Amino acid sequence: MPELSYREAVRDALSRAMRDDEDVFIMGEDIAEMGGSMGVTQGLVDEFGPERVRNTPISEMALAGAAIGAAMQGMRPVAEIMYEDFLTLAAEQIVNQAAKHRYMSGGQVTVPVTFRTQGGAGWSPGAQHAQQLESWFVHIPGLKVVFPSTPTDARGLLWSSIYDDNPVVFFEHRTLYGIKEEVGDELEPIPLGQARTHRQGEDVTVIATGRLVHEALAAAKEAEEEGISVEVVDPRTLLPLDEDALISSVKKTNRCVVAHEAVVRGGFGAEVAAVVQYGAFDWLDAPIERVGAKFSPLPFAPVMEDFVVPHANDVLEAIHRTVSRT
Amino acid sequence: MPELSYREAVRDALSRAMRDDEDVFIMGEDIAEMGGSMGVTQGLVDEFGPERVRNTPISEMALAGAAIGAAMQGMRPVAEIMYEDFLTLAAEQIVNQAAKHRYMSGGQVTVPVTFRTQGGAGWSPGAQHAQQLESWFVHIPGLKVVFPSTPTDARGLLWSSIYDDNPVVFFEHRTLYGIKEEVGDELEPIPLGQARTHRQGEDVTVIATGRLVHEALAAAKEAEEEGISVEVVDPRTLLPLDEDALISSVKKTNRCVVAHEAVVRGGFGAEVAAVVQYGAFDWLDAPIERVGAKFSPLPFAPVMEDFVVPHANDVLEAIHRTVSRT
Amino acid sequence: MAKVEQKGTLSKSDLREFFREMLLIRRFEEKVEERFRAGELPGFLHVAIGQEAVAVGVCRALVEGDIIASTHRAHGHTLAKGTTPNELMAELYGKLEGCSHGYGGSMHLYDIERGNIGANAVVGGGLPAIVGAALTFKLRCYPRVGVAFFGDGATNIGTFHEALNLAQLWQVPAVFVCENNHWAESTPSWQHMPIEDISQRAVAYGMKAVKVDGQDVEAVYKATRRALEHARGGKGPVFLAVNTYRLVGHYIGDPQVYRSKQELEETRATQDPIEHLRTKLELSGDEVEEIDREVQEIVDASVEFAKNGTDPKPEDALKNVYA
Amino acid sequence: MAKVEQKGTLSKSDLREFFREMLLIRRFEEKVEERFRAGELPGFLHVAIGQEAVAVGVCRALVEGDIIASTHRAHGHTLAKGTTPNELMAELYGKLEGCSHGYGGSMHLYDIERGNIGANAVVGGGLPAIVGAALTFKLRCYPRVGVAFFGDGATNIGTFHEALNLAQLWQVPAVFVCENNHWAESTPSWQHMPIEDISQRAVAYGMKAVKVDGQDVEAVYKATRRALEHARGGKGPVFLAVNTYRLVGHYIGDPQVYRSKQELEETRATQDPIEHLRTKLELSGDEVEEIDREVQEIVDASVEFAKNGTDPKPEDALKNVYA
Ligand SMILES: Cc1ncc(C[n+]2csc(CCOP(=O)(O)OP(=O)(O)O)c2C)c(N)n1
Ligand SMILES: Cc1ncc(C[n+]2csc(CCOP(=O)(O)OP(=O)(O)O)c2C)c(N)n1
Ligand SMILES: [Mg+2]
Ligand SMILES: [Mg+2]
Repeated sequence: MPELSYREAVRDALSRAMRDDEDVFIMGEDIAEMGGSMGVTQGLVDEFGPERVRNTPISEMALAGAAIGAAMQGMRPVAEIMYEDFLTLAAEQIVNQAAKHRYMSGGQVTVPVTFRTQGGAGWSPGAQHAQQLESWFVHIPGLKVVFPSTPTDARGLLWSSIYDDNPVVFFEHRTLYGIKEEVGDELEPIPLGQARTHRQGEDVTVIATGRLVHEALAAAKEAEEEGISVEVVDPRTLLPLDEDALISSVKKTNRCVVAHEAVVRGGFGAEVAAVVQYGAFDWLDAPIERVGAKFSPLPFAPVMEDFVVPHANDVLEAIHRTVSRT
Repeated sequence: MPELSYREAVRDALSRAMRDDEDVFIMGEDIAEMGGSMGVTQGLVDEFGPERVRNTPISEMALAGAAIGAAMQGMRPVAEIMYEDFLTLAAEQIVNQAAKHRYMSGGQVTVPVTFRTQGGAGWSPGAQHAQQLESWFVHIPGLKVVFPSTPTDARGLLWSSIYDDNPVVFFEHRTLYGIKEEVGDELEPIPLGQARTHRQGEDVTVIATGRLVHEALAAAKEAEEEGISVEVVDPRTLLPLDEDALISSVKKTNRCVVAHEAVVRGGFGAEVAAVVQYGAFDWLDAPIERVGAKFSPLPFAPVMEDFVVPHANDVLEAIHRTVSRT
Repeated sequence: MAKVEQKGTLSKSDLREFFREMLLIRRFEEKVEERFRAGELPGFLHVAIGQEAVAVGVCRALVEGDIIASTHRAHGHTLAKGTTPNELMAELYGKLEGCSHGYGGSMHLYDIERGNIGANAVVGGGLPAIVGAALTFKLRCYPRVGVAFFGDGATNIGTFHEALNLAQLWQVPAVFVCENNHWAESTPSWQHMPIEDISQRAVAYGMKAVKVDGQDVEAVYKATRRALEHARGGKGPVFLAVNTYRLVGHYIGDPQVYRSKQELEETRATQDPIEHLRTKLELSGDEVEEIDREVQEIVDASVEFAKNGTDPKPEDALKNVYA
Repeated sequence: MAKVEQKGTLSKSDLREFFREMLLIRRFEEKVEERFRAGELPGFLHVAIGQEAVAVGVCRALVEGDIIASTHRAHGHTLAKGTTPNELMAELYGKLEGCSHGYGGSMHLYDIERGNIGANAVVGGGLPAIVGAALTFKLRCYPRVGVAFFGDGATNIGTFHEALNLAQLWQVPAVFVCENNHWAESTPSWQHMPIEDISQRAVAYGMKAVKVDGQDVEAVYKATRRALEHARGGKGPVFLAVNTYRLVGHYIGDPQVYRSKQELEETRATQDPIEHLRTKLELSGDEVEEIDREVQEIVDASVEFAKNGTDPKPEDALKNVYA
């Protein structure tokens, strides 16, 4: 069984898809020789050439839109938006075009495009290079939204995203690129829309995404030592959302913490809280706790950045708050 | 006491501010002779001239950004984004620039800009001219987000937005422009961050925004005839959010419905539900109901559009669901 | 609509055919105005009265497989690209028989089979897709061209810049048809654009630019043919700067407070492309009347067809969100 | 940094002052590289080694009240605009004494008092604000000019297009300084831009464009002065196409797999603006050494200052979100 990093897992899905299928190609800023700003696409231009591993100019609207146009003609492009923050530039194309062409045409056309992007704090890039904006896209009918937290998930979900006939916004987390895991020789596609339970537990469910899955697992381990049994569930696909998995876990544990790196206010955790309080109302023994970034842009100085973004201890404190409620 | 329509109320705030203060000016596409696509700024160019009522080219990024730059030099610009859907084009400037300059500079600068925009369905413009995207901006620290539902609120809140030293995204609802109300001769500024209780009630709280405030009031009237007493609260300012007002209302009624025109999934109602379940957990007798657009882009054909967006009867049904829970 | 055989010179009968099509578009849009004012048509409508020669001249030059992307002012393009008046009118009535099956409306007219990848209600919104489509044609060695329509106002938006830049950089087979009607809604060109000669926009990309009189359908046809040849031949995209006039309001119901009645009347009197062609073809009153009767019948029939069409069920709104 | 008196010709001592400042920027950035590699500096850093003549030539031409907006590659601009090395270094160390008080970092350097309205980590992100600032100057009849720095790569983004278009349309006093270093990260100009002469971008707006050798500080200074005069005199904005070279990686740590060692070495050997000026001024080894010692001391002192600076408290993160 090979061991792959999250970065390599993404690359593996891309290269397998490109090897299997002439319709798949990738495009983005500096993805060729440089392998993208995170090295994810390193080496791919050597294997597939510059026509299928296309460096683009700094034109987020046009690169997103060109991918959409190619997808409408039957290709399966994967467009990389270098930083999540720059989704704000591609937003019109993703939201008004990709998400709506099928609908506005009354079903005449499919738009099988994948937008890969990455973000996340923890390395002091400042306020314009580490935002987490996944919740914006969860609000847009016509899109699918994926956010893997492990190499296996990244590989299997990216494959499924590429082969999904709908536009997918695929979020990677910058600080996860280095984490490693053994994965099968064969790539196992993971269906979009299925949550993954990382850890069974009895006392509280932590629903976490991205980097916070790992923080939640660390918190769960600490909690276990204190005698609190924590279930950790990662929705993985944020849209469509596997509501059943989340609700049934909470029906079992009766308590719920939602955790992500994005700002709490208006974040994906709000949607999860709204869904869970609705679906598991009679089972809940305590209010749903939300863990996420504090309410500020991301500051530069590491002590401040560290304070703003959530860590395992924030999840643990939320676990404590919820179990102490009677 | 003059009677003003919602449209005139917005105009009144703009013209009073411009009359009082040389620093205030307005800019946007077709706002001069044409008075904007909704006629809101009609006549203003005659009074204030084309330097202060500036037609811009179709350049949402540059017009938003120029307003930001002028604000940083001490002006108080009001920039109009013709349709909310086009906020997707101005998003980079609003989110990465306006919201963050003060923070990234460590407090050296203020950005007293107001972005006015409007949207809303009910007239079959199709999928790219009637989205409601207010929840995106509620997720962005550094911004304030305002969404008035009445002429009085529109006037008083727009004034406060213009004179707030922070960037404000000010949402108007297209179908409300015609509604009329008596307002005072004097413009009474309404502080940002204060909810308004439109109607006292005992059995259930409906927290509604924009057009849905009126639908909620209609539903409340019907419910009353059935013997259900409904309190209707409009947050008016979505960011900062008057959590106390919402929570204390629900603590009184023990039941809560959240209603807006935007798509339910990932909408502002999710945030409200998350806040209310947290703050009023022990008081809630039923899960919080969410009312909003069904999960699709906006369709063209009126019968479908009407089906997708929520109306008074949707609010009423939600009220029924919540009161029938035991 | 039968395709005129592709050729450099146009016979009188070809031009007669063009005349017929332009008149059909005109009568169709007049009917749309009428039905809108009668309260029968929902939504937000923009007609292109005065710009018919652009739609017809460009689309007649296309061959099977070529595609277009259009704008908020899309009826003419759509008809000229082959969508039947029935399907178009049914769409405007919000019927399942419409070219977007009632999901799109006037600003979102699609006809994928006939090569219309969509009218776009976001100014500039459709341009990048044309670049991507044309890239696909290039990668797959299809001898096809992607054509984007847009207005003078659209040249101010970033999407335009990025799309043309990318098209030229990647040398894709695309033609960018700028319908310069000198207005963006109520804003005159001089107030939204710092240059007079719109073809200068192309210099920033080193893109081949061609200027053409948009009120002369033959000129448009010929310029488009050359542009298509250039693009199809792998020589890169072309910017077609078409000078034209909108002889009506920006949208149906526009009181046009921003332009004088006199200016409007003068323009109408001198810049009607249908009048121009009639004069050129020396069509007699009788001939015109006959053609007119014929196209009017088609238009009337389309209204009949549309009114008899099927309303979607409310729940249909939840279809087609995902594939 | 003392302001050189505004004049058309530069004396030898003016140029010596320029030399000193360019060397200070060079040594400052070398120190930044060193401290970053030593693990002392957080974040994401881009140095402008090779481009010092642009920063100094442009900023020395400015007068009190003029403002700049900068990019991700902002250290040189910031120093040249008058922020002290101490305040800049303290910012890079994330200290309260930093020019952005530890909130900004290398890509977000502000110094409002000294007319730096912010470095921007979004390519093109700062351009519209310069248009709005310059509009304010115009509306208030202030004799001030707004200057935006950006790279060749930035000319591909929609924000650039919209901002320049608007600036020209509104005839605001702005100067757009394009530092064409022929690369956007790993992407060479020919791969991201369909034209060779970047000044052609300005044709699309009818904007006055001036080309200048960015490795010659005197040329940059003079061209900027003329551009400022033009803009300040109400004649409209100017596009300054500056040809320059980045002699190092895109970011600190960039292995530069995308360009050959040989190309890099050749460029370094022939395109060092500090070497050029040294030769022109015929500075002796001793003279250079003396200046070098002086600026090195300033740089070393800035590191001392920064290290002794105050760390923000974690909770300070919640300040300055709102006014
Ligand atoms: C991005 C965007 N901004 C604003 C609008 C509103 N709008 C619709 S049409 C139009 C004017 C377009 O002018 P032009 O491109 O010249 O086309 P024309 O209407 O003259 O055919 C505007 C501003 C829009 N649809 N999209
Ligand atoms: C909108 C946006 N897209 C991508 C990036 C990532 N990025 C940072 S610098 C850069 C290259 C900029 O090239 P250029 O404008 O020539 O400036 P230079 O780095 O050469 O000084 C890129 C792509 C960004 N910061 N902003
Ligand atoms: Mg026009
Ligand atoms: Mg460069």
